[in-house]
Amino acid sequence: METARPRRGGGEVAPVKLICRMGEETQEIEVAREGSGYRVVVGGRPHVVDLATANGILHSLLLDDARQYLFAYHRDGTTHEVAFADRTVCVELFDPLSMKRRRREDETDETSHVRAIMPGRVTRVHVAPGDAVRRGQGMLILEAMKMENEIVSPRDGVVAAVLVGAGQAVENGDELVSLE
Amino acid sequence: METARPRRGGGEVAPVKLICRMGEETQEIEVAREGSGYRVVVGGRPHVVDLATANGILHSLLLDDARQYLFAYHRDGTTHEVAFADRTVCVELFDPLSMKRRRREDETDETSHVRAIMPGRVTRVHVAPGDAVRRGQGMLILEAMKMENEIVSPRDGVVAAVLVGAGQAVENGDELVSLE
Amino acid sequence: MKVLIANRGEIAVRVIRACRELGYPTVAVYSEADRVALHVMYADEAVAIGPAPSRESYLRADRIIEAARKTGATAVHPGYGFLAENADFAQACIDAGLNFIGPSPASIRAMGSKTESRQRMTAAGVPTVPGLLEAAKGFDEIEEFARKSGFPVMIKASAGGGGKGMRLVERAEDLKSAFERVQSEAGAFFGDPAVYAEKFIATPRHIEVQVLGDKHGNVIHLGERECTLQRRHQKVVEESPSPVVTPELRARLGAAAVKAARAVDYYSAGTIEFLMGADREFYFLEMNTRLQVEHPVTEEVTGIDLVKQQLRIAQGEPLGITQDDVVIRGHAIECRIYAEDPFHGFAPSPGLIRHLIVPQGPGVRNDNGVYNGFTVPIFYDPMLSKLVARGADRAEAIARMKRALQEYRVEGIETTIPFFSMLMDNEDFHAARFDTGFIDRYLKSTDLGSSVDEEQKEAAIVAAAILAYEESQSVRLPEETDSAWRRLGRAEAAGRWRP
Amino acid sequence: MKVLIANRGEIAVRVIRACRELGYPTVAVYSEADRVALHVMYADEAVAIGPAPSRESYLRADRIIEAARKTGATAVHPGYGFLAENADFAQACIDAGLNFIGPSPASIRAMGSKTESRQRMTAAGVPTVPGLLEAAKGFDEIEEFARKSGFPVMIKASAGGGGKGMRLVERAEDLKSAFERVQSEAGAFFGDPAVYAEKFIATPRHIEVQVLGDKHGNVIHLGERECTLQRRHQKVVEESPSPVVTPELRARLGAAAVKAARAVDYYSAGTIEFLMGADREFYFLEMNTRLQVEHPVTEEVTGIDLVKQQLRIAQGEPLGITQDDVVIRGHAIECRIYAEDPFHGFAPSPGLIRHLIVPQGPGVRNDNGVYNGFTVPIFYDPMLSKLVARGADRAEAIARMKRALQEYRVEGIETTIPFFSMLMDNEDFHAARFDTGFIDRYLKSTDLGSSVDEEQKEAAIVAAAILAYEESQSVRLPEETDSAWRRLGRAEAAGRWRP
Repeated sequence: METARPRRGGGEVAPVKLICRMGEETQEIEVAREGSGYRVVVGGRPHVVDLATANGILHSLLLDDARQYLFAYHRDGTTHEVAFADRTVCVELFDPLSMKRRRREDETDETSHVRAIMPGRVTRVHVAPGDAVRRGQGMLILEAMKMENEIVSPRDGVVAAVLVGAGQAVENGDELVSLE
Repeated sequence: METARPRRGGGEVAPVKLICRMGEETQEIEVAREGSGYRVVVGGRPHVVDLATANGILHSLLLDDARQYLFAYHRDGTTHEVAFADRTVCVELFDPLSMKRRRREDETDETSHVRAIMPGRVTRVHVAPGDAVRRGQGMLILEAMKMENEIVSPRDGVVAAVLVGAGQAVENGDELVSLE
Repeated sequence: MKVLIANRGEIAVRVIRACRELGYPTVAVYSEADRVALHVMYADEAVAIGPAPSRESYLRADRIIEAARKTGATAVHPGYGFLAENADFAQACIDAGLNFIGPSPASIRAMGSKTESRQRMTAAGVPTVPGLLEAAKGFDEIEEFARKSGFPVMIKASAGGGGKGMRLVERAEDLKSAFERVQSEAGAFFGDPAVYAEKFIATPRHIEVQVLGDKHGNVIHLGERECTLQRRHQKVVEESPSPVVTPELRARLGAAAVKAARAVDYYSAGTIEFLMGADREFYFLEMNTRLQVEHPVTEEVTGIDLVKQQLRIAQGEPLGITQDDVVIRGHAIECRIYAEDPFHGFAPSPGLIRHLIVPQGPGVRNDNGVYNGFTVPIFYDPMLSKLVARGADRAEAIARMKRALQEYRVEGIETTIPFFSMLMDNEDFHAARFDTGFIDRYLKSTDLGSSVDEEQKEAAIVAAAILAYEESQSVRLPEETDSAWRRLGRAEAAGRWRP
Repeated sequence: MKVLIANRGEIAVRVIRACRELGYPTVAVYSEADRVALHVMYADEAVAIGPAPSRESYLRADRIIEAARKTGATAVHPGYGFLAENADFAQACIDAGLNFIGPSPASIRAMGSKTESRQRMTAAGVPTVPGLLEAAKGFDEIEEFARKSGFPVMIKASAGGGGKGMRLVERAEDLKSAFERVQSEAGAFFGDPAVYAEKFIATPRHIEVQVLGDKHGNVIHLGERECTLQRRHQKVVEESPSPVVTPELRARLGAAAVKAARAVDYYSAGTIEFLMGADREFYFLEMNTRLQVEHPVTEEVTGIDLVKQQLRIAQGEPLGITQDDVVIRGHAIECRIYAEDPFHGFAPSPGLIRHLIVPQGPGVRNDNGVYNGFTVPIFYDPMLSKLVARGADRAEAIARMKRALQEYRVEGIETTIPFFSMLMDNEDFHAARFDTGFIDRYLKSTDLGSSVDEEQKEAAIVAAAILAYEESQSVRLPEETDSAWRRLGRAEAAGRWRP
């Protein structure tokens, strides 16, 4: 059982500022320890918060002294996945200083490298380097768990490289095709 | 998923010999990797074995190509606890060379130091240093989970020291009383 | 309705489940030891009410009512234990404008005193164990009763319960000292030295009847539960129906139970406990004016959700069920799974649950209060869950219970699971040949630890030898194969489908 | 009887549970990908039968029969899928002296061909969809049927099933190309290019009837299941009873199903699938000559264990139940929980289950095939478990299912749980207004990802911000309090009571 509390003996720590992005919306956040929990300000809305870890995977959030949320948490770079019972919410968090730079990087990388989203076996490849592709166009077929899944282009562009061949086994995250 | 298999590339490894004690019975054991599993000889009885770990806590043993045993495993010094669905079997294993020495140590230690077998609070102490006690005689009361539990002497003897007082909280394994 | 649950553990979780199914928001209360207890994590809101010891948290009526006020809860479910049968708490809830999900304070009071309840039952024509109807004014009165009724007799504290403050006397010469001991225990435990005497029923069974009443005067019964199997006067296995109750006897038991409930204008769920002799005559013992631990076995055979009934009754709804709608189908058995070590005198075994596999599949219900990775605290009742098996008949229910117990794995702490596994194999249990002393005799006559068979022993030695060998080689166990599915398995499948 | 289970996943575990409850030892077979699959770890014995791909392991009749011989198994349960409806496998078991737990090879064969089964049903007086009784000899025959019966018509592969090898034709000009496409698919998928045509029933429901027959000629039915909710012709939610079937209609459906089973001298458990039009007329579709995935909903409302019935019937026991003993009580719903991501086109999501909490408490049954820490392999059907909720009526069953889905947590891989959560809130589902196209239309019209409410969003931001903050401070989260129960919690309670 672990949970968060103020560091003993230490003085007050100044609040940390973060930038939160969800969809199109961007908000400023402040986090600071307070009492046995935290004070978190989201877009000007202050919250008194207690956060406790049940078993390292499940956590319990008590918001404003009463509302209770059970969630699992997973971080992938700047993406924080908060999985409630029936919904998973993805929160993007940035250090305000590094935000502009990160945003630019994300955009190029995300749409130029097409990666396997599950382990499986490539059964067919429909494109070759130099081919022009349109957003949504099928580029290859990945078979897993008795199902064929079409991998489509994330944007209009030209195929720079095809990194897999038919019959090849791939793992989650392996790059399949890159676009120019 | 982890499981045991022979080391690749290496030559045959000579079997390792162990001594097993259960209750009064002592047997010789030999263990060696064989094929994708093991060959284990217990008291002259050879077994072909496959052992696989399900999730680090539960393990599956396939004995002689068919019998399947699901168990959890916990080691405490030379005591190996193998917990099947309905029974836990405690196996004592020794390196043949160190066995004699260990046996002597065990005997003195086990019966001279009376330890807490659960966390709780000492509510009453019935003995004082110098008291003669008989095997089974109550020495103190340890309260935990709304129940009082009498801690009794493991043998006839004389109390050397009482290490806790009434009202004191103790943890599992804390020494309570030592005998001369 | 927004429901605050003034309890913890499996029963708090049970009530939250019922509320959620009816769409009512829930408020949990918790002690410092229970911040991440399951009942907190399943509730919509949660309020801290004090330090770990119950008297500073779960028994603090004032803090619980304050928590309700603060969160806007409109009703309070007390569960069982703690404040569930405290009439003052029920009254305080009502005074605070909260709907108390249970009977009226007057009903609780009437049934709270052994002597008053006996008097009222006798007046209502419900059979009671022959005995003094009031607390004895002195030893003379006890002596006279014993002479008239004959030995053995029981001397009991008027305010007692749960097996405490009672003593069996088999010979006249032991009567005086027993009287004095019970009197002093009654003073010490219950703050009330009043005692009374009762005829002792030899080799009795403990049979109880579930009743449901609404606020419009309708009362029905939902058949009986067999609660004879007890260890040190605490129930350990309960079933419904009782293997010894015939339909004719069920009708008589039910009629007596309904009469008893009516006599105290009872509403909500309640239980009338009867003692039954070998001759199948039964006597009123006491009424539990709350939900019982063992209510699930009744739910399983009747198909009626008792907690939902309580919630509806508290809101003034008339019972939607008539006596004729209550049909017993099949058989259900409950085992109370505790964090206790049956191989070492049922010593408590709190601590971290390192790994948990709960039984699943057909006919199995597990009302749990813990989860994988939870640390069972030392402060409370060590119940982990109530395991219930349902079958078309008693034999199938027992077979399922045995199968479920085999699947149930709790690593890190000791539990009573192996004890129940062995009990499910016992011939007398199969034949339903038991009385309230059965378990204590069984434990005395059985070496629980002796039954490891040779095959298991050999398997254990082999397993231990291999694991010791691997450790001695200081080789981290490598993978079995290099196939993609395995490597992949360990990679977290966090990738997203980005078309 | 010693039973080898020629299957994997939840159905193998389901069969092992039944065997264990009856005291029969079990033998699991497993592929290289399944060494630590749950069905292996629950079995008494286990035999490896080949590499991961099914055709090299679970479809290898020879290796399975060899495994039975080697372990001394006396009976084989095929589960569903794999070899369950393979008459040659059933015959091979019998030839090897093994008791095949299912119908006779002749029954399997008779129902295995769509055209033969339609002919036999028509002869037996079971209503069938108007259509050609035999595989069309050529396109002319198809065209003539379409002209007579009117459009729309379905063109189907004679050897097809599971939604493959069929095509709906609404206009005469599409008939030829559809015929050719189905013919070529039939050749490619089933090795048999024979096709036939059938009248198309608009907005149909899929209703099936469970039957049980013994080897003495007794056949009964256990009521119907509503299996209308399908995604791409695969069932996703099943219930019993059907919300649109009246007792009178149930009797007619049941009588037709019993007639169908008798027509092929059926014994063991089987299912007659019917298509039901908006006018409640029903037509024989096909018979599944095995246990169905969705058999638990029938078990929950009848109280009858179908797998145990199969085991008893296989041993020649007469049915212990008459038609009058079958009483439907309450309502049960099943959701098939798959390792698929509903937010991304139901893409498969195999991988490591990092953490698992299964729903428990009243009215919930989970037939599981996985456990905490299991790696779901990529080679097989991605079903994790079948979650079944039972209630006194359909509304309670839905509410329980919703509650159970909220409790069910699978971390590490994506599952269909959130999809079912949303479906349980759908108004048309509550009102039972659906046909076989409902789910596909629902998925087109609904943005599954859009329904996060503002409160949840704010809570997620707060949670993420704190966890990011703690990480940035590089401070390992300290303990909440120093009280003994916490420190203790982490110490493994491995101590033993040594008096």
